[in-house]
Amino acid sequence: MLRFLLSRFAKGIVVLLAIAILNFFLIRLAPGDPAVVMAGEAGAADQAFLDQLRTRFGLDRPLVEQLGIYLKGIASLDLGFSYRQNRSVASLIGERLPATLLLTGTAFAISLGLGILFGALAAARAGRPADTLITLGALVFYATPLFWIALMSQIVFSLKLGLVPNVGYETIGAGHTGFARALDIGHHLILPALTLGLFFTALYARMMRASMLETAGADYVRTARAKGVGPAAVTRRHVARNAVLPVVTLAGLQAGQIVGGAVLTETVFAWPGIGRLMFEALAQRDYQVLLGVFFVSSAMVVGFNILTDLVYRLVDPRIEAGA
Amino acid sequence: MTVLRQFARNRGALIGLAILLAVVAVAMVGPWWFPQSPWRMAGRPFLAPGANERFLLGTDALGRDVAAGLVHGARVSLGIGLVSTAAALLIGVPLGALAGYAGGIVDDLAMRFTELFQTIPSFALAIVLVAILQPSIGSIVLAIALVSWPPVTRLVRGEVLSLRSRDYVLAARTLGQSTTRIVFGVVLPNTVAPIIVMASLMVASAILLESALSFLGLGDPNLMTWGYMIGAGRTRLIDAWWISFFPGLAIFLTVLALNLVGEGLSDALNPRLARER
Amino acid sequence: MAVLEVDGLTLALPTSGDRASAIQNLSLTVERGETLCVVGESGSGKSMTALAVMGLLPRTVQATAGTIRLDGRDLLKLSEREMRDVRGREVSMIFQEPMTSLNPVMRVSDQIVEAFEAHGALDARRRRDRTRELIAEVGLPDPEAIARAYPHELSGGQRQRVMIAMALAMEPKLIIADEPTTALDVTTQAQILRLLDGLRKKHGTAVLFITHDFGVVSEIADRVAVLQHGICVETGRAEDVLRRPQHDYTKRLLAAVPSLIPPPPKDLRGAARAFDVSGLSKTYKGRGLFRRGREVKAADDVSFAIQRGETLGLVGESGSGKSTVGRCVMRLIEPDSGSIKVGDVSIGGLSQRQLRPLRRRIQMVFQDPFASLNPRRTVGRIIAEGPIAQGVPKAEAMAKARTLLDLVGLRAEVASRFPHEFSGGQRQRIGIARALALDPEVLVADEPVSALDVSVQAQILALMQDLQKRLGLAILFVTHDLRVAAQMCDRIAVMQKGRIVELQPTAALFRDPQHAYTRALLASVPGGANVGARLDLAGPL
Amino acid sequence: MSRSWIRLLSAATLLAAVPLPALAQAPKSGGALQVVVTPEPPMLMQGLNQNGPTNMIAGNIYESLLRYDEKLQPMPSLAKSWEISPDQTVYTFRLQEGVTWHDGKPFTADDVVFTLDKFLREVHPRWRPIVNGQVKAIEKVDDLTVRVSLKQPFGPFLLSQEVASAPIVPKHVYEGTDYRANPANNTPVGTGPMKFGEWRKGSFVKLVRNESYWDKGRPYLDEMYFQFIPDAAARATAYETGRVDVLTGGAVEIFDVARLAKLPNTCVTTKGWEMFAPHAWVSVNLKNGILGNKQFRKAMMHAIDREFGRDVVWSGYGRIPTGPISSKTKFYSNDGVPTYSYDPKKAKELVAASGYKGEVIRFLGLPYGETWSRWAEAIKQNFEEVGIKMEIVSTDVPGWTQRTSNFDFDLTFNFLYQLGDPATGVARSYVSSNIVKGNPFGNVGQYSNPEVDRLFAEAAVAPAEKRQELYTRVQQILADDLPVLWLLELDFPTVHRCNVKDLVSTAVGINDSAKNVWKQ
Repeated sequence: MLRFLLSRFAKGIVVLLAIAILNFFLIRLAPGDPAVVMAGEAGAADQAFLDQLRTRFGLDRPLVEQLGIYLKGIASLDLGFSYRQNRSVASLIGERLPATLLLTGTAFAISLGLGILFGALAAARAGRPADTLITLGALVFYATPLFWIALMSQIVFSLKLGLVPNVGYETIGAGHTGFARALDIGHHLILPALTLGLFFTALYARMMRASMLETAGADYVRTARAKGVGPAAVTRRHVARNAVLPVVTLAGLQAGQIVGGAVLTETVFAWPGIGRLMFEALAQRDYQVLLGVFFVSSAMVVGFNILTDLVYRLVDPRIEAGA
Repeated sequence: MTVLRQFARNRGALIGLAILLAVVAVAMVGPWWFPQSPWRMAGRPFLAPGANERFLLGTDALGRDVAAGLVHGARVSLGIGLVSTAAALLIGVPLGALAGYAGGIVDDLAMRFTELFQTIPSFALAIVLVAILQPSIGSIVLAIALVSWPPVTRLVRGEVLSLRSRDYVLAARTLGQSTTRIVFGVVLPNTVAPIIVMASLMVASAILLESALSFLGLGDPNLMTWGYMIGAGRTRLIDAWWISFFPGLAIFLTVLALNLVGEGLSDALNPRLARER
Repeated sequence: MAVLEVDGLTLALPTSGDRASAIQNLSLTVERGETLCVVGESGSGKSMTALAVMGLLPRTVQATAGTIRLDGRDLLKLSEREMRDVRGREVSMIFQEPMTSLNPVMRVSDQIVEAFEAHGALDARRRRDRTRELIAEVGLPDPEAIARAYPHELSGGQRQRVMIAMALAMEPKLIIADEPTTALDVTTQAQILRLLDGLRKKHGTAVLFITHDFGVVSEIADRVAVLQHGICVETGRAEDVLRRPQHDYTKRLLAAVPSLIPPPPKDLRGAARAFDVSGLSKTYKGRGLFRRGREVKAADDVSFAIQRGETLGLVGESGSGKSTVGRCVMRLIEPDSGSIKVGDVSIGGLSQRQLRPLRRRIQMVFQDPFASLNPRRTVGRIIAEGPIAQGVPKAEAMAKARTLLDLVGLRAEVASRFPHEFSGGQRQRIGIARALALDPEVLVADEPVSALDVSVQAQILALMQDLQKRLGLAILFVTHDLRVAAQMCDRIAVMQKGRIVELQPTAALFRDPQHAYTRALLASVPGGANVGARLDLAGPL
Repeated sequence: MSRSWIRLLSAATLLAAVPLPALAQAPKSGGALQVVVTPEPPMLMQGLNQNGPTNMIAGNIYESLLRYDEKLQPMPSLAKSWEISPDQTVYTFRLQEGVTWHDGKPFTADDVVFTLDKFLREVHPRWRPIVNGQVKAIEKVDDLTVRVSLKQPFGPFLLSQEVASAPIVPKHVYEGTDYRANPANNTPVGTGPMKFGEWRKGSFVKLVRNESYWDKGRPYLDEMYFQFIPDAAARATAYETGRVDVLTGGAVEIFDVARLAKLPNTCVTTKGWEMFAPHAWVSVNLKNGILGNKQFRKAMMHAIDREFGRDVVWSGYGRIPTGPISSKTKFYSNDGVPTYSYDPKKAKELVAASGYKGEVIRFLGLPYGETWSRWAEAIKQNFEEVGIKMEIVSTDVPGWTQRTSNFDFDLTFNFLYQLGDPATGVARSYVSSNIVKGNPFGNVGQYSNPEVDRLFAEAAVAPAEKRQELYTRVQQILADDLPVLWLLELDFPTVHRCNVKDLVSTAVGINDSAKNVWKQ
């Protein structure tokens, strides 16, 4: 197990290094001189002012050198410095990261949990109304744009029904602390987490259903039935446990999509996470922040992947250490 | 052929096909149906559907005909979906074939490269790419293609990997056929079925992705697309729901149809699953 | 009184199928302590019979007539819930594929315990103990470790033993075994058959044994029922059916089982050496960025030579390396070392590009006729592909393809059809025609008949003999089946763990095996000399 | 007129003690105000950053010497009173007594001198040209008196002491440090009515009441929250669901304002932008082919339906300008200024006469929200109808900034603050000395007319009474030359609950401190 984790982490670090280099060059392709952007923000600019900015932020050095500085920084967990925000990128991300982790983590858990549940339910009732309902529902959410769901749910559940807050992370100025605050945050979390999770719930439900139906035809399922095992136990112990494996694999692959979808969700729901930070940084061409968020979200995906690998190992004994 | 018969037996797939054909038909005849530019400010702003028989689906914030936008948007949305899928296939298929057939270190490198792209949050990458290259139809297609090829590579690689050791491929080798001929003449034609299935789903997700980019204001400003219409109308959802409702419905139906067709194809082409039904 | 009594059973197939019923008017009985073998080729309906008794028929297959009585109770009349109680408790079943019949994510002990649980038998502690006892009873070493293991940690034979332990758990009256040894190596098969037979005697269980192999029948059957296309053509005591078959079909089947007694050797004096392999080695290494895998020596210093017109058999169990050798000499797998010479041309050291024009001299016939033909090409094109690749004009190559179809016993007009329109035997003929299209000197046949039914198998073997005689081919015949080897080969090389442990003329090998492993193999062949006929391989097709 | 203006200025010292505006009701203390600003500002140190959002928040923390009423007349702030020498070159400011910084240190003339002479001279792009070009000396007279001597009379000087243009910063915190790297930038220290409380990134900034504020009895509010909601539609719904009290100008798309205005207890005001007087136009790159042709520019001007732009795109807010100077800004005149009506027919004739051959004109979109996108689309249609081919190029803020400041565009939207006086807010867009790459708010269209250059230069330093004449002449010339296509004097309506009182009481509105604001 330790060897597995070590090898997984080693692999993750290589991937992250490659991503760091890739991102760096990708973003430098952009038109827009950071100094000019910065000056534009200030309202007006002259040459002296621009030069001052360039010297200050090392923007006049060769690109390779900037990359060197960047990578050296990453190695020491220094993600750079945002000249626009006048803060270290690590601290900017640090204060936004918990919100994103909460949102994506919840969405991930909801989608996987509900997806597997609904998928299994549909497969167990294959061809009956419950199946039709779930399958149709999954298809609908699968085919509806995420942002559309976000807007609709804001209007329906927040504006019309007043059930949940429409935007934000917590009630500002309410002065909640401790448990009351957690409850308040949870209340705010419902809509964005569900919105972000719905597409993936649909995806996993469809996958789970298909996987269950396929597994139901497996030889070992016939073996279990030949033993006289009842249908519920067959479904639970033999079909579901095996059918869940490809869903877990898919979930690992989809982790990146969830993190990406967070950009949209966080923007619509004013969720103070790194997805929004990224969008804002992009609009200001704040390279350092952009690179930082990109890097951290990729690291999150690597983390999610390691997590799903771990889950997979727990469910499937066939995976050998290091395999 | 049995595939067609199998497909025809699937009710969902037929419904999907019907919707898809309708959308394609609308996209084809669009310019004759609505010869005027969809950008033309043809009427009073914010006319509700039915309020004026000239504007069946109402008008938007500038008095543009929503129906005209919808019809012209079908062309663009489908076009972007198709072209970007084709572009993704152009990257994914050769790379997957190379990785699967060559194996060894080439496979390793290709798959690490693919994993790299799968690790980067794809929507974020698409945003960055479009923003970097400036929103235009070219950059949008490129961005969608660049974030959607990895699954193709994985699929093709897997198929090729299993086909590579298939006896008829070995047989082709024993006959002295060249590697290129084997890959393109023997291996790849046998991966066409799963690729078609995946492609139909990719067109669907490309349409979704384009609409999400447009929604964030990263669409081509000179092209009327469904995503643009939703984005432009969303601030008026409450009092002028029709502006973004109809394009939303159009996206939903098209994506749904593509999914149904893709599933139907997948079932029809995969006899083992088809028998389960 | 019979434990199982099947009377007038008819199983209807869905209307879209090519025949109306899987089983028609079938009647069988199995007495206590008796083994009834149901024999038939693929499609005979023998597995459907087993599933009908278990009440596990696919939803599309319906019993439309007859009764299945277990101890007098008609199983067809039971509700699903009642039937569930019967399954495992009164009848249990062992399946063909040990690799896939156990749940991969459950421990062995949990899967056996489940059999008790399903019927509410015993308390938790007793279940656990009983599980260990059962594991010991089916002859598995270290029951404690096996109980804790997951299926993938066990070999095929061990898994089949676990399946048997599971089937025995509730001490049922009837055990149904559906081709339980088909997927196993011959030595393992012998052990499992002995185990099953011993347990039957010990517990007095009735056994319904489904098989296609008359060798197996002669080993364990008390009585035999022969099925053809869903109809039982003959039943009777095993001895009677094997020795004095009444029905034509039974006779034909039995005549197609190759004998272990080889035919008289051919005269190959003066024949030129066509194929020469020496010092061939291949080691598989696990590969990965962060791990080092185990090493497996699949071929270890393998040397042999074949003359024109001669067949050399390469015999061994799975994992012995025989297929690796077959593919190495074709250069489909790159050997680590060794020389390969066709005639006097060495093809071992050439690059793949240099090898291409020489490939016409050595061709291959593959095992699975369903997988070896490109489904997207017409058979004419498939056969002509080789000559076209070697530079023959297309029209000429297609004309030759039609001639070859005629040569392998198919009509030339079928050239424009696609592979899926042909039966397994016909496809194998097409595969042979493809190999011959390049006029090779050496033919490597990798288990060319093991996927075929016994009657078809005989025809293909006869075809190969005939072609060899006509064309003077040197054949490397890779097989796991000693019966086939005995009839086909002039000399046999026995492989174990990548090495040739014995290489002898066929007659000598069967008469006087030198190596202990060869002796063990020969002793394991089910039915031994009791069944099998000298195939009339020289006769007309 | 100019003479009376000077008299008014002096009279302001007398008015200083009278609170403005006259109150109908007695203000009530207490409560928290929830305000939406967008986007989230990069920092709150107003001296270093003058983003709109920065100003809206930090305008409560920092103060400047003066404030301005809706007619741009100066009012006391940190300066209790001021005197102007008869030759209009020496300004003497007397400071409020008993003012302390938020960290408890006393505020003195040293802080003012440090700020204007050192700090802002180094970092403030708007103050720097004034202090380097016009100011001779800034001296402390005594602890509560500061004297600024100018090189020559400079009319706009008195308007330059607005809080975003010249916020007074604490000398004891910044002297001798690297201003931009000073850790105190994250916890701004000012003299204003509200103190910095907390900044939860991505969510809100919280300001708390400054208990020891020098203007006794003020502020009335206990707390202010500035919320950051990135999506315009979500900002509107946040108001509708009661999460926020105030939507600052630009926080919701203009076409949402009309809808929100109908909600109960909702007031809308367009006041509070008199100082900035945002003036929107289409910048024209005169160096790019046909765009250098005056006839063609006139064709474009006649082709654009500016009424449609105001009534549909801007929901009826704003006023159609006649020329470079906003009607809210000093020295506005339409006397003898040519006008341009929406006239496609005439536009077509002008297009034909200009020699336009159908080349595609690229229009660089302004990435400031939906309204601007709609406007570009509408103009594209206007052009299409008279046969001008136009293609919209969309971009993000940095892209727009770079392209505009490098003159890499054919047409683009721009809107500039006029800052109360043509010398500071208008001339910069038209004088040839401001054709400098690197500044999107300079003369990016590269218009060059020696006559215009001369008139602007003279007007800036001319005695107050001579200026109107010079500026009227400038407006006549420019309106004929059409270096840019003026579209609209923008209004940024502020939406707020009606029980939030006295929200806008100066010429910079929400950008100024909320010291007078109270909740009913």
